[in-house]
Amino acid sequence: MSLFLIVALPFLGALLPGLMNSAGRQACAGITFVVSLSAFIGLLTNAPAVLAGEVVTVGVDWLPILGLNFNLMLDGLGFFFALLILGIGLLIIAYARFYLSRDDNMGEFFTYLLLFQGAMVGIVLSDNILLLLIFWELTSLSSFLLIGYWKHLPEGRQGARMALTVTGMGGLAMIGGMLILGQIAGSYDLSVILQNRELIQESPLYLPALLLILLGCFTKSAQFPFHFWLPHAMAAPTPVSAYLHSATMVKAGIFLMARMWPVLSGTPEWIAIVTTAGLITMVLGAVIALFKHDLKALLAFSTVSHLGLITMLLGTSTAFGAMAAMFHILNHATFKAALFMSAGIVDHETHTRDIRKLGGLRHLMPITFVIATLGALSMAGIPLLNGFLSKEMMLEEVYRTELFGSVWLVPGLAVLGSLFSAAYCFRLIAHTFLGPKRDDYPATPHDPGAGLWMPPAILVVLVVVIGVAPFVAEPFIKTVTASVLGGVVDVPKAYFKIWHGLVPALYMSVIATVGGLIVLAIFKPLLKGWDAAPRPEAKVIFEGLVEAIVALSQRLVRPLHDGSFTRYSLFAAVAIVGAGIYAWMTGTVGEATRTMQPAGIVPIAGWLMLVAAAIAMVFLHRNRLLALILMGICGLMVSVGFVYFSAPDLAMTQFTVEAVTIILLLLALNFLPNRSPIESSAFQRSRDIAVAVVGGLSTFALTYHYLLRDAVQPTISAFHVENSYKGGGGTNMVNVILVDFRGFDTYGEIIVLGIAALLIYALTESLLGGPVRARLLNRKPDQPRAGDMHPMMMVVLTRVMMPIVMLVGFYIFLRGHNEPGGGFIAGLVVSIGVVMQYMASGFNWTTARLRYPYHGVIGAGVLIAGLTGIGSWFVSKPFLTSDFTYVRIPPFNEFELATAAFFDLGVFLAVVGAVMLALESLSRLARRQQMPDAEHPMDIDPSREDIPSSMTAKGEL
Amino acid sequence: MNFEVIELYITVAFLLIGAVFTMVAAIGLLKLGDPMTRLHAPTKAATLGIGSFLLASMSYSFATSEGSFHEVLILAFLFVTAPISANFIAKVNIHKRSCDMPDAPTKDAMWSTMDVPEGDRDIEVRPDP
Amino acid sequence: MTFALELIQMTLYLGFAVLAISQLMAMVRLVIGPSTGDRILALDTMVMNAIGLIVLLGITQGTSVYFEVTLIIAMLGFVSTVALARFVLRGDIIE
Amino acid sequence: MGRALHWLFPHPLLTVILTIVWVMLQNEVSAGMVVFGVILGIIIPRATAVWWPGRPEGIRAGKFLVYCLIVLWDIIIANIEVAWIILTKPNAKLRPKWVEVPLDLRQPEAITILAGTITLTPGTVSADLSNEGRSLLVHALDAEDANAVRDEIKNRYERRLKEIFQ
Amino acid sequence: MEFLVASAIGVLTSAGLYLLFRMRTFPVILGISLLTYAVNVFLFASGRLSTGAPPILQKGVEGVIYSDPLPQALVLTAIVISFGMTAVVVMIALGAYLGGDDDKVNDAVEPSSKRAEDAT
Amino acid sequence: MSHWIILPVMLPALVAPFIILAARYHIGIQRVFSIAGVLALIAVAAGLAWQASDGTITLYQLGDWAAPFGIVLVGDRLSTIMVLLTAVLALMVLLYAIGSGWDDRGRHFHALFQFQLMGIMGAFLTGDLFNLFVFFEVLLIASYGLMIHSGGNARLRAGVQYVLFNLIGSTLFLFALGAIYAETGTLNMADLAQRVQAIDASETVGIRVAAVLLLLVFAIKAALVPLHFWLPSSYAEAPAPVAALFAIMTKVGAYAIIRVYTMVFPPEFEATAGLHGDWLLAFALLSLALGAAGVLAAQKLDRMVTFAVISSMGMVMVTISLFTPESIAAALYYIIHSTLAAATLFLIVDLVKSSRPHLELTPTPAIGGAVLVSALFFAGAIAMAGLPPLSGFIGKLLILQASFSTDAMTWVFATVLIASLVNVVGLSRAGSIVFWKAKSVAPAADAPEPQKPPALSCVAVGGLLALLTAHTVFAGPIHGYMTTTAAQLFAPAPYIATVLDTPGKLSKPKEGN
Repeated sequence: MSLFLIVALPFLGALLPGLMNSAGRQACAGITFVVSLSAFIGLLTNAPAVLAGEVVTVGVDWLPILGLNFNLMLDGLGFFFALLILGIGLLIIAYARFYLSRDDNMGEFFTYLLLFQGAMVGIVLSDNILLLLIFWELTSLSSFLLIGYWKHLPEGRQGARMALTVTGMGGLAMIGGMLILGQIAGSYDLSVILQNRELIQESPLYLPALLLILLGCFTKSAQFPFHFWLPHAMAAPTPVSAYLHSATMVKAGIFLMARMWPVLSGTPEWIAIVTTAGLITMVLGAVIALFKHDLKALLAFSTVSHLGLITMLLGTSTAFGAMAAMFHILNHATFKAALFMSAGIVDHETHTRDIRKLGGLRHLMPITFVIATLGALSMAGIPLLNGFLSKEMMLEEVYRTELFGSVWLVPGLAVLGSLFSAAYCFRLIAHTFLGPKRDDYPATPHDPGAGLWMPPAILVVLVVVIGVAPFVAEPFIKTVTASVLGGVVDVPKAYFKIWHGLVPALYMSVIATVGGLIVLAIFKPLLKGWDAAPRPEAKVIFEGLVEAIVALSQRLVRPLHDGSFTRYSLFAAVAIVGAGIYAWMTGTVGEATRTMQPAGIVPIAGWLMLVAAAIAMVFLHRNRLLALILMGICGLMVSVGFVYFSAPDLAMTQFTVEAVTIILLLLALNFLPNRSPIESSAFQRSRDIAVAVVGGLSTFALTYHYLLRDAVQPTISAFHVENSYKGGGGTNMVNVILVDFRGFDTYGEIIVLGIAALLIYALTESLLGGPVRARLLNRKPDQPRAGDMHPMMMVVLTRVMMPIVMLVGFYIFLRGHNEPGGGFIAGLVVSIGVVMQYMASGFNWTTARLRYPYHGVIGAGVLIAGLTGIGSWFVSKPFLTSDFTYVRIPPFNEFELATAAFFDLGVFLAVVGAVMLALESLSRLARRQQMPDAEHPMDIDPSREDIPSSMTAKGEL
Repeated sequence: MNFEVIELYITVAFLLIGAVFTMVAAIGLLKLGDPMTRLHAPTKAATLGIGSFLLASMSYSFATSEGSFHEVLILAFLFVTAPISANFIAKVNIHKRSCDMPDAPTKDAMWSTMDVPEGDRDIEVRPDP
Repeated sequence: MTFALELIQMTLYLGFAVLAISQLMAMVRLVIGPSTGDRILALDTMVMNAIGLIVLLGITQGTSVYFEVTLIIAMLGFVSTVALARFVLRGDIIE
Repeated sequence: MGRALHWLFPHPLLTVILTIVWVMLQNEVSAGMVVFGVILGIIIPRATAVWWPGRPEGIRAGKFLVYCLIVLWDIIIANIEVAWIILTKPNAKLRPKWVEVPLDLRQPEAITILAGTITLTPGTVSADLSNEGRSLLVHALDAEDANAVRDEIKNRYERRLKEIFQ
Repeated sequence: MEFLVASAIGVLTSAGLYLLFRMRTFPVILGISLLTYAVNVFLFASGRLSTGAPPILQKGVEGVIYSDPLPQALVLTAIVISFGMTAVVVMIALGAYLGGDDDKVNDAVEPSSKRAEDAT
Repeated sequence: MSHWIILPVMLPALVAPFIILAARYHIGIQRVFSIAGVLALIAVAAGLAWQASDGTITLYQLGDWAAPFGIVLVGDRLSTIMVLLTAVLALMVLLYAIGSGWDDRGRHFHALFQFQLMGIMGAFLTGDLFNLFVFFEVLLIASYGLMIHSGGNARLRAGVQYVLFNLIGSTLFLFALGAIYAETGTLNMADLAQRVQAIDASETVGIRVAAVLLLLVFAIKAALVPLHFWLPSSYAEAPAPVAALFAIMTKVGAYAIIRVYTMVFPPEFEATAGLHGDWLLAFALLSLALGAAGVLAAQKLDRMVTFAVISSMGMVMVTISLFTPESIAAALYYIIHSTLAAATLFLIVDLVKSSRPHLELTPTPAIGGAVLVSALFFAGAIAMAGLPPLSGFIGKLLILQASFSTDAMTWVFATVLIASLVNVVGLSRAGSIVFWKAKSVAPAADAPEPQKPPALSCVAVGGLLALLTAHTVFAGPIHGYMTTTAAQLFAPAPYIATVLDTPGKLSKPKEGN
């Protein structure tokens, strides 16, 4: 079967259990089993080739530039691990079917399990380290889901997140390491990397790469000091623990170390780091395991210890060590999975995993007892079981190993580790199964059905078979070892056998076993001592660390993002000004190329006014009306300045916009408080002043700099000057630029205006439709309102003025192309005319007589402008291409017809519509309750017969 | 002395008149002591001053080029709008109690500005200083 | 002719100076107030003076390009004044 | 016919004014401009007629012209007076006064013109209307006698306006 | 003259920035408006300053100097756009004020919720 | 004359007023037109991208005026791919908005949506800096409208800050434009690229300041720390589909930086050397870190996503600031990923929100459709955190790879990897509380049955996830395309020549050069 299919099957199959969920538990587990089995069989079809020493590869390009390709390879090592993953996986699936209760969502479980399985298979089959990384992270993710499967358990959630955090950290570090490795080797393909031992080990980047990769391996394989997550992952359902911690997840780190063995091992750094970490983990795990009362915790720490053992073996960097490691992996997987499952059975039957509450189960659960005892004895390294064999090999290896110049260090610690290892195994057997039968089990235990005990039983058979006849496994393990060694050194010739003679390893083994028994005998006093001894709890430290980081980031992020716009803008201003100053300081300033023009009295006076108004605004801004008036002055002076510097169009625009803005702000100010209270401290104010002054000085300097220098080349506007009449048909260059050369800008601009109006309208609607409405209706003014809502004189004047304003607007519109003016200004002028009418006779009276919906006017304006532009498509010209002609109809003078005028009409309409819609919406907000219906345009009209009495209350005031 | 020169002198005259009245308006605005009296200066002196400038511009254009008369339009605008502005500002002054209050009218109940809507009568007036 | 033109130049300068000074005086009134009416009046005056300024500028440059500007300032200055006054009087300028 | 004319020219005077304004805006008098002005002078009042219901009837244009000239003259003369007062009189010596002018006029247009006239002629500013529109409140800058001011206003301006607006 | 314009821009910027740092929406909006003036003049000044040279073509006259029309057109667009923006911000600020009866520009600090769960 | 290239701008610009004019009151018709418009947009955008894929640079001279005198639209690989991305994103977002009924909770959603699209498209296509400003404003003002769509006080308050901050940005943009025009006398980017070469080494202040100001403008858009403050509350408060659409807005800033700083102020350009590379990188790394810290610190789901966006923008900016063809290619790949991922996550958060009383990270009873939503969230979080199997991981690999030969490698590696870890921790924490812990909280007795999310919404989210998957699976060809795109950017001569040498109305073709 193709390797692709082997990897893909679990992933594809992962969909099935979820879908089959409704079909029942049997179907669910069944389909999972079938999927897994197919992959397993698929793997086996490749066995002959692999066992013959071939490497099966397939590959497809994915992201060749990056060097990330979907290349898979199957060699002895990969085959070995895949076999474990899929084989034990099958047993686990069978076991889980019976283990999970009816409340558990089985489809979800098996989906996660298959995802995990696929990811694991992916890791061991990857021929590309980036691909491997992807699968690596996938195992973190899917194990996260598996560990957190029982979502209602806080331990489950926390364990899951801890596992994800720690292994995720390692995974991310590994990304760095792998990228460096790939960079050194020039390829991310394992097959290439593995050929480059010298290149890699001599590179200056070797050490960082090694450290980062080892960080990944150690976190994944729970090596000290990252060992703490593994026991907490035991919160998962037992099948998960059995799977993750015997054969799969935690072995991924080991696998990678084995995989990288040919290129990374052998250096002093490798030996020092890996051996030390392994050794510490082994001893520490064993010691802790001894004192754990939770069966699963005990097993978890024993796993930690054994992983340390394997790591240490790999760290020694000898061929024999590697072979021992491989062998122990196999053995560990078998007995540990069996033990976990047994523990699960105990838990399942007695409803407790606390050793202290157990004992005497031998009588009640004989089958489980046999399975567990065989597994535990194997773990303890008792002869005739497979654990003994690999332990012997380990001891033999460590006997030869020298670390930090000491020949005793490694063997001594290894024996110590084995001793404790034996001790906890014995304790497991003795305290759980042996001893008298108790009558206080939380539930009545008995042996479960075959579904639960069969899978561990199968494994125990393997334990015994290999233990009795090690030569069965020998060729296989040697093939695996060969692929680990990758041809760097030869596979050792040593034979696997039970009796090697009276070698040092045997003595050490005996010491360990006997010591283990002694420790068990004096367990109670030891436990007391252990409980009394202070010891750092890694979980607490880790959680404290994460808490601290969270607290730190909260302290950093929260105050910074507390919604204080004042600070935001201050930050922005300082950043901008600072960047500008920096750019200035690091540049070079040349000579001025222009001379300063003399200033007359008018500019000086204007300058004074502007400056005075601006400064007055700073001091008087708390009085909002006054600030508004001062802003009006600024606007006025700016527009006078525009006139002075030959920009009549601008002056007009500025002034009309100013007027509309003031009206708008007045409309808004009607609701807002009339004064701003003092809220900033003196310090804040002086800080603000400092920033403001520096900002002002920078702008001044920049402006002054530019004003005294010419542009680097003549500006492009020379073209506009030359062609505005020839090509645009107008003498007002500004207007021609607006409607022709850069008409697209103007098009965008009217759309901006239109959107602004729509937005204001939409917001008004939503305000009036919301809770604000009642408040608005019953709003009380904070000042008494003067009488005479619609003063007569104003109304009368408006009657004459409004048509004239319209006329002027029309005039400005028409003239715009050649003289200052244009659709935009005309639009504003006309709107102001209408606003005058609104102000004079009031909203209701005016609106009642209005015939055009402003929405439509805006839409029409934008559409006209757009369609005018599109019109040029019909003559195969780009959008907005203009054309013009001159016509003469008596008695009129010759006048110009330009498409630009239509565009300008669109502008005009859009502006009128937008301004009016905005103002209208705002004033609609101001409707109060009991607003008299406006029958008359003015309140006081002596010519009217019916003198209004509603407004008059005689005799008062 | 031809026609153009006369027009130039007329221009000068208008300019001078304009300057004087503008100045008067400004002085009045600053000097006078009561908001209502202050109102008198700019509404007319300034109107007239600026009006003179406009006329000067007109006569100058007649002197130097074809001549234009659209300044009259602005002049008209100013003259038409100035009373309304003044009227509004006077109303503001009355409403804000920033001047002496007039006696109640003899014919009607009260001046329209003081005809505060009933709902607002219990709100305290915050007069300007 | 030239004398007249020179005279015009001088009077124009006078006009500019007067306008500049009266702008500043109005500004003073605007800042010191004290009543809102005064401030609106000051703004109104300043708008008028601005018109004068532009007219004189037009004379100086001998152009009528600035006519539309003047026209618009004349029209809209009035509207702003009324709006401000209405705001003080009624709070709501469109009702 | 009458109704059609009325429809077409809701405010004939406005049409005239607009035409004049148009011609002035163009700054040139030509047939084309006048025709165009007239067209606009018809369209715009028509479009805005809703906001000017009813029209003041029977205005005597001739008398109105005379009135305008009188006012113009008064503006100039009185401005000088005011300038004199401002420049020479100390504030303490000013005798500002409120003057109430009872109105005989009824049309809003007429009252407005009267009020405008009062404001433009220096020394007086029309400040307010009574709440039923029967009196005008006038502020005099420097007046010895409020009644004298009132009488002058009534005689010089209101009388003429009454004739114009019959 | 250049000095006057440059310093006016500087002063407008300063005043605008100061108002920008105030705590109520209204002065902040005014500050933005002042900044807008400043930037409009700045943009305008990028075409350099010239007096008496409005960019209106004088037909049949040779050698006339015109001020740079392009920045003028740009400023015109900018003015209009900033008008639209001002209108919008005024309206949104108003909406926020009406909803909360508070025209502070700074949001109240988020109510810090109870501790969610242990970090890990 | 082919007008295809202006269609991405004009199509929404015509649909929107049409909706306003004809269908103001009929949400159904609005939806039909809006969807039809977006579908057409996708078709056009795909066509344009296909057209540009062989390196063709399409020029469109508006008003028939030659550059630099008139405005031009330019379609090259970069701009067309961004247009396509926007159009596709728009479709998903629109589907979600319709499915969830968001579009009916206020006025003018569809019109504003179309205008927003117009602004974004214009910003991507234009070849003129001032026109870019105009389109920025169009997209901004439409975004204001969308952001406060359907009102609510918290939203409005956030809206005020959002608008004000962006007004600062717009003002700054104008300052930058003024400086650029004052210094060079032109606004067209291609022309600018030529003119800046003429700047004398003794007179670099002007162009340096201009360049920096412009960079800051785009940095504000791209939410680069410390100019990012507008983002968290506005994106968190904005209606979900809007926030999802906004995912492309930050990319406009990134796009503009790529465009301007490869063509106009390329890394090797002397006068501005050392300005953007070092500093930009430093602040980008800061963004990345701060965003990640924000993810960890967040107490609300929506705020968390906004910080994830900041972090992911930091990632984009880190890559961009290396300014090598390789890094730009990686950045482009990541931009697409980041847009889709952020949009996905915003929409998912909304799915959560719709059946949860609040978004605080405290346990509440299980939400409606919890299994589906949690699965979606898991996928979205994976995408955002840059874990495999989704494209974020590949993007991260590309980015790290691109930083290899640079001096900043250590910094980039450390920050990117640690920030990823922090993101993972934060997201897993949130997911665990919201989805897992919910199981241990019993719903109140009278609580109504939580509603399942509407099908159309799920389709939209699923569509986005499918796009992310496709982005992963076809990483090879996509990244290949991005590499050619980057190559085109780093060899701007054809672009400049196309823009400047094409004659327009009244201008003669350039002779030689």
